[in-house]
Amino acid sequence: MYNITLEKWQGPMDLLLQLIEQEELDISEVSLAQVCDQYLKYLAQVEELNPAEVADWLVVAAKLLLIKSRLLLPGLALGGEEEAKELQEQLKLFKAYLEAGQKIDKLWRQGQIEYIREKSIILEELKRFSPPPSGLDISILEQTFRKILAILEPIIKLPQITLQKAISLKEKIEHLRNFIKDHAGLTWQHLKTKARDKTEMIVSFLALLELVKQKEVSVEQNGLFEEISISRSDSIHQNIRTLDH
Amino acid sequence: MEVNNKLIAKLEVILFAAGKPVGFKRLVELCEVKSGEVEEGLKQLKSRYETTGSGLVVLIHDREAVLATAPEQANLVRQFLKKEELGELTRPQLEALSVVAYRGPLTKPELEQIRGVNCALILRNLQIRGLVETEESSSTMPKYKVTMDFIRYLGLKDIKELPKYEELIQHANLERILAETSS
Amino acid sequence: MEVNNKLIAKLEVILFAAGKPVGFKRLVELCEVKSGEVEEGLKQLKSRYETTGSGLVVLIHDREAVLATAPEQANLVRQFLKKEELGELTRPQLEALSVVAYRGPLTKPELEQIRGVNCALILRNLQIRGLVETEESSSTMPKYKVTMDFIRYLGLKDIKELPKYEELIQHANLERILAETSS
Repeated sequence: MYNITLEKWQGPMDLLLQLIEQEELDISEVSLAQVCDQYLKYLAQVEELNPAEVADWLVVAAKLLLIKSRLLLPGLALGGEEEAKELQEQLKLFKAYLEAGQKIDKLWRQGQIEYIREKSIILEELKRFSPPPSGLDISILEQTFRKILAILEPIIKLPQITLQKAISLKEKIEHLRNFIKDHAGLTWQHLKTKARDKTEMIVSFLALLELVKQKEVSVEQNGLFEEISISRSDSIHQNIRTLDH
Repeated sequence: MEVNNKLIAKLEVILFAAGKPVGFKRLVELCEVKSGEVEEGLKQLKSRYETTGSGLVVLIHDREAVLATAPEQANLVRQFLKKEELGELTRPQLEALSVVAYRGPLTKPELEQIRGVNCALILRNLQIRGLVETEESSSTMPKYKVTMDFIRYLGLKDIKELPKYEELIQHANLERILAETSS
Repeated sequence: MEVNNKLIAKLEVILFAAGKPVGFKRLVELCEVKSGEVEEGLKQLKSRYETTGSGLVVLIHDREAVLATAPEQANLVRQFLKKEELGELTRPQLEALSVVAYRGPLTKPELEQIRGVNCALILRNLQIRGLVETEESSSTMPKYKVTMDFIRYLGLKDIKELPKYEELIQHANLERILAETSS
């Protein structure tokens, strides 16, 4: 276990890259699957530390889970090839820019600034009060200032907006949990088709795994590539397989 | 006298950054050389500008030196300043001016926090035009406000006569965004 | 291209008088020549400053030119103008800055796609520090790019001097072409 605190990580990509590098792995689908659990462990702490960014972290978590599950349980037919490829590409690109950023920092610290003259040179004859040639009046100033005040609105609300996004993702998970619990005898196929988009499908899967882990539901699959059925743990106790490991 | 090129470059840099006459004494201090070397260096800098056909000249007078534009270029400079510095206000300039008018006196970081962009060159321009000036203040950070000339130009006696002045400067958004500068 | 010395002198005079970046467009207007001639003239002015061992440099970025002090003179200018050193860049700022430098102009969602996190506040801070600006464009989504100040603070003469510039920019171009052909 690495003794690292989360304040150090500037975002999910940063953490992911560090986890892979600490394992001395290359960026690949297999290595992404391998660091999935560690990533989730950190995610649990991130929620406490910086709620504003939870959404960003969750999206990556969902992708990692999908990648891991895909490798462990090919029979699920989850899809996810695209996500795996995308995440690898994103990570490689991120790494390249991270390294470039370190070099920029080095240049910055050298302090070899190319200075411009601070004050303008103005001819004596032009040193006089010079309003814009086409004029300016108080109503223009008022309108302009009002517009500026209005532009500030979304900036002030920014932290709250991200928070809202995060909460809605968490709510979605909660909602799905309840849905799964209430509909014992569901199949994964059913859940999958209910999802409106890929993200929602990933989130469904995330919720499902969470429930399995907490032993609130069980999943059953009679054979490789066959339908997976989901049921409440209190109704069926046979043939439990957790998808967690 | 043998003067090394490094000294000439240093003199050039100081004169450029100053934008106004600099005394020999100051040049001696900054370049850490003898007074004679500064004089010789300036002479060589002057002749370099003359021989390369530059539009700039080094003027030496009364133990002071200045880097300036050649007299025959005065018209070009005038034209440039009129267009670039004294022409119509750009959108960002107008926006900064309206903030200084309503919310001034305020510091550059406060203005930038409200505008969300760097305002160094904008403030420089508004000052050249005589629309904005800095306020004498005891704190280290200068505060910007509109000039009396501009207030009169708007037909006002006091900047507080701007439309909806009280209402707009008490806008909650302003306070909240400025609270972030101080934090 | 044959460019006469008079044009070079004019360009030098304007850049000197401006003391800030001047757009090619304005230079074309004031010198009454074609855009290609301005570009060639600037190139020659730039190389003249380099070969005469001057303490000044001509920087060109994003169709703007500025006359500034050479990077190796930074300490002297700081001493003379009593300038403070720049504050540090945080890690997230560096990350975002490098993406914008190599890949800009790009939109906020494009930046977020690479960094994996929301970048609204970071972009705002970088704009306030004057390192990033938005490109004037008719489209609704603003595009971000690095500024001349960014070039100056790093002591570069051209953005192409950034480490691994060609390699990283080629990568970005390739992706762009792929994205365009597939859509």
